[in-house]
Amino acid sequence: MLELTGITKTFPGVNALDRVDFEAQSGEIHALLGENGAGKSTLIKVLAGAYIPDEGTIRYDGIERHWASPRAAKDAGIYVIYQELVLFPELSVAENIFLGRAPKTRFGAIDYGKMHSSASEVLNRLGHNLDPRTLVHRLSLADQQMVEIAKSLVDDTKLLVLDEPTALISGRETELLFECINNMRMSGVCIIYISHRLEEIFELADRVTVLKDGQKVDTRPVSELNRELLISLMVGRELDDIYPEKTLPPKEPAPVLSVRDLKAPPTVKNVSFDLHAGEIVGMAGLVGAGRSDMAHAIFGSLPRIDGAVTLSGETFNTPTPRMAINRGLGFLTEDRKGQGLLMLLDMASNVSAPVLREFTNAFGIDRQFEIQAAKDEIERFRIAIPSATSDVVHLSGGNQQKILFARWSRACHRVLILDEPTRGVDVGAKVEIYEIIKKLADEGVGILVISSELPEIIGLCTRVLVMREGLISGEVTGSQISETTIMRLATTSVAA
Amino acid sequence: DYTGLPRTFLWNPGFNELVETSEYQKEGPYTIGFSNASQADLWLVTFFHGVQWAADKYRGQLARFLVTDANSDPTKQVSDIQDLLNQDIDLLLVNPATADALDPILRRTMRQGVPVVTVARRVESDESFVSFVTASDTALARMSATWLAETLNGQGRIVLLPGLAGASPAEFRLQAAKEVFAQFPGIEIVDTQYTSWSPANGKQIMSAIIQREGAETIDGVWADSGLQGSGSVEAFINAGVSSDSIPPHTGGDLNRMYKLAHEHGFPFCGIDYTPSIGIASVGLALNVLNGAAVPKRLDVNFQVVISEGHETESIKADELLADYVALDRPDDFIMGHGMGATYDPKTFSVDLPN
Amino acid sequence: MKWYSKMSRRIGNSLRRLHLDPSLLVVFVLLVIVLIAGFALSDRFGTVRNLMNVLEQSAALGFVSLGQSLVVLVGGIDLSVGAVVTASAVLMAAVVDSNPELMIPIIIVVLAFGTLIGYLNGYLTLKTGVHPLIVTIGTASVLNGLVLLYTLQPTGGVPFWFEEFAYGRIGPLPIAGVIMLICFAAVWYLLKYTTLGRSIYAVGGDEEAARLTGINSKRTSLFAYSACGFFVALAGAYYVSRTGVGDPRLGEPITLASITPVIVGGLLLGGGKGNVLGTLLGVFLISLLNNLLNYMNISTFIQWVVQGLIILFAVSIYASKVKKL
Amino acid sequence: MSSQTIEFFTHSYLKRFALPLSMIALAVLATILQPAFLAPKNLQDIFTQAAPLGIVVLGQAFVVLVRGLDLSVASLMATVAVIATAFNATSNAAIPVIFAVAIGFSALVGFTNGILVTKRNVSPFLATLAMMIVLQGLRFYYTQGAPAGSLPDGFRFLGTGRIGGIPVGLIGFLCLFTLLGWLLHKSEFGRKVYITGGNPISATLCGINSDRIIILCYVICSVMSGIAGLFLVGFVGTVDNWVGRGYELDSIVAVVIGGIALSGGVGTIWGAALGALILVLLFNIVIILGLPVQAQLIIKGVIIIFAAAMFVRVQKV
Ligand SMILES: Nc1ncnc2c1ncn2[C@@H]1O[C@H](COP(=O)(O)OP(=O)(O)OP(=O)(O)O)[C@@H](O)[C@H]1O
Ligand SMILES: Nc1ncnc2c1ncn2[C@@H]1O[C@H](COP(=O)(O)OP(=O)(O)OP(=O)(O)O)[C@@H](O)[C@H]1O
Ligand SMILES: [Mg+2]
Ligand SMILES: [Mg+2]
Repeated sequence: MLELTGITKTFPGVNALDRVDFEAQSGEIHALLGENGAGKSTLIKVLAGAYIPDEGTIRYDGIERHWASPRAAKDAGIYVIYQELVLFPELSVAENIFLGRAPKTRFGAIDYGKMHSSASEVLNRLGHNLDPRTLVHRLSLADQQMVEIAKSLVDDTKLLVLDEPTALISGRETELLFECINNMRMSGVCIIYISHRLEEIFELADRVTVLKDGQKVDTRPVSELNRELLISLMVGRELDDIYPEKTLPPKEPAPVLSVRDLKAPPTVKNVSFDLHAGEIVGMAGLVGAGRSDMAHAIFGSLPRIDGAVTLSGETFNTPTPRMAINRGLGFLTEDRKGQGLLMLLDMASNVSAPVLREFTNAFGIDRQFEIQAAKDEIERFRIAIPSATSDVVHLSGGNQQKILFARWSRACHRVLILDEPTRGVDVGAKVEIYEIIKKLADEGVGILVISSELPEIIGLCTRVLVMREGLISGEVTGSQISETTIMRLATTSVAA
Repeated sequence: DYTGLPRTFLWNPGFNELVETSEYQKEGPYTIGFSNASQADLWLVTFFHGVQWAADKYRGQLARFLVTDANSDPTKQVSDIQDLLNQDIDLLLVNPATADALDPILRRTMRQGVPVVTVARRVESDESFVSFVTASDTALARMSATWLAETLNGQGRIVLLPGLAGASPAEFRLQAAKEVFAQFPGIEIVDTQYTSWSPANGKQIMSAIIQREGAETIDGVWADSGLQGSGSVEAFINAGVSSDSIPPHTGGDLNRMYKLAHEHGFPFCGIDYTPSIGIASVGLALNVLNGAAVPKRLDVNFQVVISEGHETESIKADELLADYVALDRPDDFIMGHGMGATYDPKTFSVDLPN
Repeated sequence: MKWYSKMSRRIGNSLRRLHLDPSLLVVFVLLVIVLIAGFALSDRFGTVRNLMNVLEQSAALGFVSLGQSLVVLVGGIDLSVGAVVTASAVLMAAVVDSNPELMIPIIIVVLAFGTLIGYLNGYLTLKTGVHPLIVTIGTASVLNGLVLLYTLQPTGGVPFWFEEFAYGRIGPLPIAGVIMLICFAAVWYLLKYTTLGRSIYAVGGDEEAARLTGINSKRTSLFAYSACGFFVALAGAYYVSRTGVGDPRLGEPITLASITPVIVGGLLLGGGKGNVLGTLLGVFLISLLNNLLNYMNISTFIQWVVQGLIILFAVSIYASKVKKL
Repeated sequence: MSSQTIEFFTHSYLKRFALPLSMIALAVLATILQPAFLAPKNLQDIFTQAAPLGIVVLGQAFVVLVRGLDLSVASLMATVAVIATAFNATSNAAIPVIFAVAIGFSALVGFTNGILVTKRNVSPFLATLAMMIVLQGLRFYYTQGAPAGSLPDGFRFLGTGRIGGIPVGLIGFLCLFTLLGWLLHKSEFGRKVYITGGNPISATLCGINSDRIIILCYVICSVMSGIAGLFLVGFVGTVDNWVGRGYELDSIVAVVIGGIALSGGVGTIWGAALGALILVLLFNIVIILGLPVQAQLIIKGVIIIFAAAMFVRVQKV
């Protein structure tokens, strides 16, 4: 079906793919694995005609192909769901799904009626009810991801590529997606599946190809693999324990952060909870439960209509990010690129951004001091970066995330809210990030981990809050923390 | 103001027919629409004030005096005229933004039976207007160029500083001046640069030319107005040229030019393109409506101002510089406005019926 | 300030439920206000004759703003429109003057010329990666230079019958105004009901995403720039028929003026959002305002102030994006 | 490692020296074509003329860095010039007062621009375009189209004077350049400008009041325009209602040629200043070569596209 041989692709300064061979067959689900920056997405883009390889050949359907554009590959039946969403926020759901291939009336005009009904139908197949007229920018990320997936179901697809489709969705949506994928496999579609969630690989895939540093490590049937083996293939070493040991901090009477009756409609309806110094508290919930918005509301970056946030005994009703930062509350958002890193600035400036004042003397910013501080952080978090004055754009996701940890742990010593701290981060970096979280908690920082990966929450937290439709639907602690207890709170409605 | 014989009329080789206007005769009071081109520079402002001043003078005959301003945009002016016509004007007085662009709409206006009087610029075809009120660009430029050539005794290297590229007065004047200089084989035109009638441009351009040629090698500067002429004089002063070495200059209109010439004493000939044509045009327009015969082209006279001792064989002063310069008026005062000694553009205001 | 924000947000929310762009409503309401003011202030404003005049007068701005809208929709901007209007007008008048029989072919040539310049703008933008603002300032400068090299004064002429394009009427309807409305309708249809039209939104929204979706984003952008050139040249032809000559300084004022109706009408500089219906309303708003101010016989200077303030009011009453963060 | 070395050279050195090099190339070209170019007098002239544009460009740079654009600069320059002459002052003692009023007014204009752009979400293009028209109307209304009044002699010194052979305008420009250079590249505020321009959302989440930063950038731009207006009126000697006309687009072109991206967050004050110098040099060269106005326009257009394209290339290396 598909055969790539000797694919090489270099970007200025990066050898993203180095003579990679890859092959996939009809009716199989072939997983593509590798750490961040291993070259998975690049390989996908090459086979889909989005990048032209420097060397190597693509054989598809028995013919050697030289795609001139993504269009050519698409016409040949290759459909790719890219890692970064390929959606147009100002167009409606239906228009996004049918862009470039909309049903036409007899007169050659786009038939909106037909388009909307087909869109609804496709979304229904994914178990998703969305008004096809809604503009996409009004959707949550998860809904957007579902639209992205729906796009692939419309065409007569022979080869479907999914690059981390579940990074943004959870629970039921994932199940429905898997069902769809399995159906497609049955009907003979070749599926290439990329994910950092190893459980999914074992659940879905027939074969696995592992990439590392732009080179192919191996291709094996899943049946020959287990978790440990897979991880060692990916990172090149054994990882015995992913999660650090849980310890309960000495219970202090006064919480360091206390939230009361927080309301920020429409997503956050009423949230109250406490967080103590040194605690790692999880915040679980289905996608769209309102966790991210709640975090923004606490931090002051989203307006709220009611509620009080008390930080170390000081209460404020209309906080701003500046107030929060000054009182030691830091917030690492889920959108690393859009809301976190400063891509045009160097690493040192990224670290110092929230607390510039500290680095300023009578003559302006003390650059020496700033760079020194950044160097300390590089060491402390073992960030793989050439120097403190290097750009952050080309770093891998894990290292970028560590820079944000450096930024926030330096600026804020009381509370850190971490929204999806390991999203799109590879296994190796994940472990390091868990260690960092643990270390910070041990230093007395109260930590709230918002995550859609249940294993992470379960492995990391001593107490878990569950959110559902803008409300806290429950709390589980200690040995009660398990997938079933959490999922029950996340899905069933709370008794009134 | 000049009070002698109507000289440009005398000089004009063509005949100037009188136009019978009885077909436009009406009972007053009248509604006159004035479509102005622009008020973008001082000359235009003074001209506009003249029109209003005259309308005020004749207000007894006027029911309404409607004004629009095209902001130098001929296409907006077409729309303005349509808007005026829609208000049932008896006569259209228009200062066209460009010489040709209003031909179609004015022809249409005339066909609707509304007489058109153009002022400052005419339009191409004769059937598009009843009468045209102006001062002669050609005569102005010929006189100043002749003065400069004779001052230099027909020998020397000169710089021409016309106004705005593409604007018809600037082009007519430039053409007329070149005609004159062509008669003097000893005159070499070193450079011709458009200045947009801006003192700043005049200064920048002349500075660069001085750098290139050397101040002492430039024997004369012909500017069609003192707007850029004053900038040129400044450039010489700035280049360290002493007062008595500043070459002869031409160009009127701007009081600053007269002041500079007066102060530094270089040979100077200033002819104002007099804004008082605006005043004349209102009078003529009322004549049309009263049914009196009017000339097809009314040339308003201008006067020649020359610095003391610099009259030439053919060009004599109507008034000497020392008598003409308005030392008590601001630099940017425009001369030849015809509204009397008390006129001050800052405080000028009339309230016309509309 | 607070009630103002709150009100506009509330209006915005309710409109969104109706799938209507709130900025469109703002122009519409302003338009109605100007009309009412016109009726109240002058008995001649509200006549059919005057309103038809305004329709006729808005044709040029309409053509140019329509072209500008397309470029803005793909995320560009065209500051060469004034120069293209001038160049096509001069070209047309110059050629036709001595060969009036070539009138029809020359119209086609001029429209092709405009399209070509538009294409060139697009090509340079895509090829060099320079911001279109800068590219088109550059091409405008070159075009202006070339035109002035050819003539410094208004030149050429057209046969009288061609004036009918600018001044002619079908019944009470001005031909130029009707052609403009047809052009708007055509572009509106193209944008709404064709794949190319939808692609324009996609490219303007996110060029790389459009490419990955299989849209030929370069060709789409080039189409938008070329179409812009086409409509701008049409405006040039309209001007020739209205003024009878090719004037080398004709187009200058329309460059910046053409942006105003586009943004007032709710298009987003940066692309991907908005509707040419908004642009049309914007064009009407500006034209009616001009007309009304003429009727009120107030100083031009005050007119400028009023125009500037109304533009600001139009675009600021509804803060288009309620910031999430 | 070696490829990295090469990259280092091609990348940062080309980037850093492309502009000065092209400026030197222009100057050499001019000297070959016309030796008078290098005459100290001509250089003095160039710098005297470059000063007002250069000052505007410094301000424009701040606005463009935060993803903005200011089309009202030229209109503001003329308005400030009118305000300056409205005092009708003859004594040099009035200069500080005139400066204070002019700067205060400019700051108010900039503040309004900033508020419109940040708090009302108006596109910078339209907000400043409308501001341009409003200022024009107010100015003409006030002067009735005929600006009159006079300036103290000290102003002529600002525009045309020299201290030790160095034009005062150039000295003024250098002072402002140093001040703004420090502000942009050394101060906390400057860093916030880059953060806001690069990613306004991140900026907000880092506790930076990005609206305030953007407003301040507009204020800086307007104040610089106001100061430039004073220099220009000093240079020309008379006010007219159109002082500085054309500077709105020229200043944006200079900023872009100088390597400040219209998408914000990238570029230096050096680049902006060099961009302004290159433009002025270009005007001077075409004039000194005696080229007609048409050729000036054509050459200017070609160079604008070419220079900007070169910069994009260099940035991509
Ligand atoms: N457009 C680009 N320009 C420069 N470098 C790039 C570009 N795209 C990818 N790279 C680099 O190529 C390498 C491979 O990247 P790629 O996105 O293929 O990794 P990946 O395996 O998909 O990682 P992830 O799991 O984070 O998605 C990385 O080092 C990345 O920084
Ligand atoms: N009732 C609703 N009305 C409108 N939008 C909603 C509603 N419910 C959810 N959303 C959308 O979902 C988002 C809320 O989800 P938020 O990101 O806060 O949840 P989350 O639990 O953190 O999920 P994620 O895992 O996607 O971050 C909002 O940004 C909003 O766009
Ligand atoms: Mg990837
Ligand atoms: Mg979230």
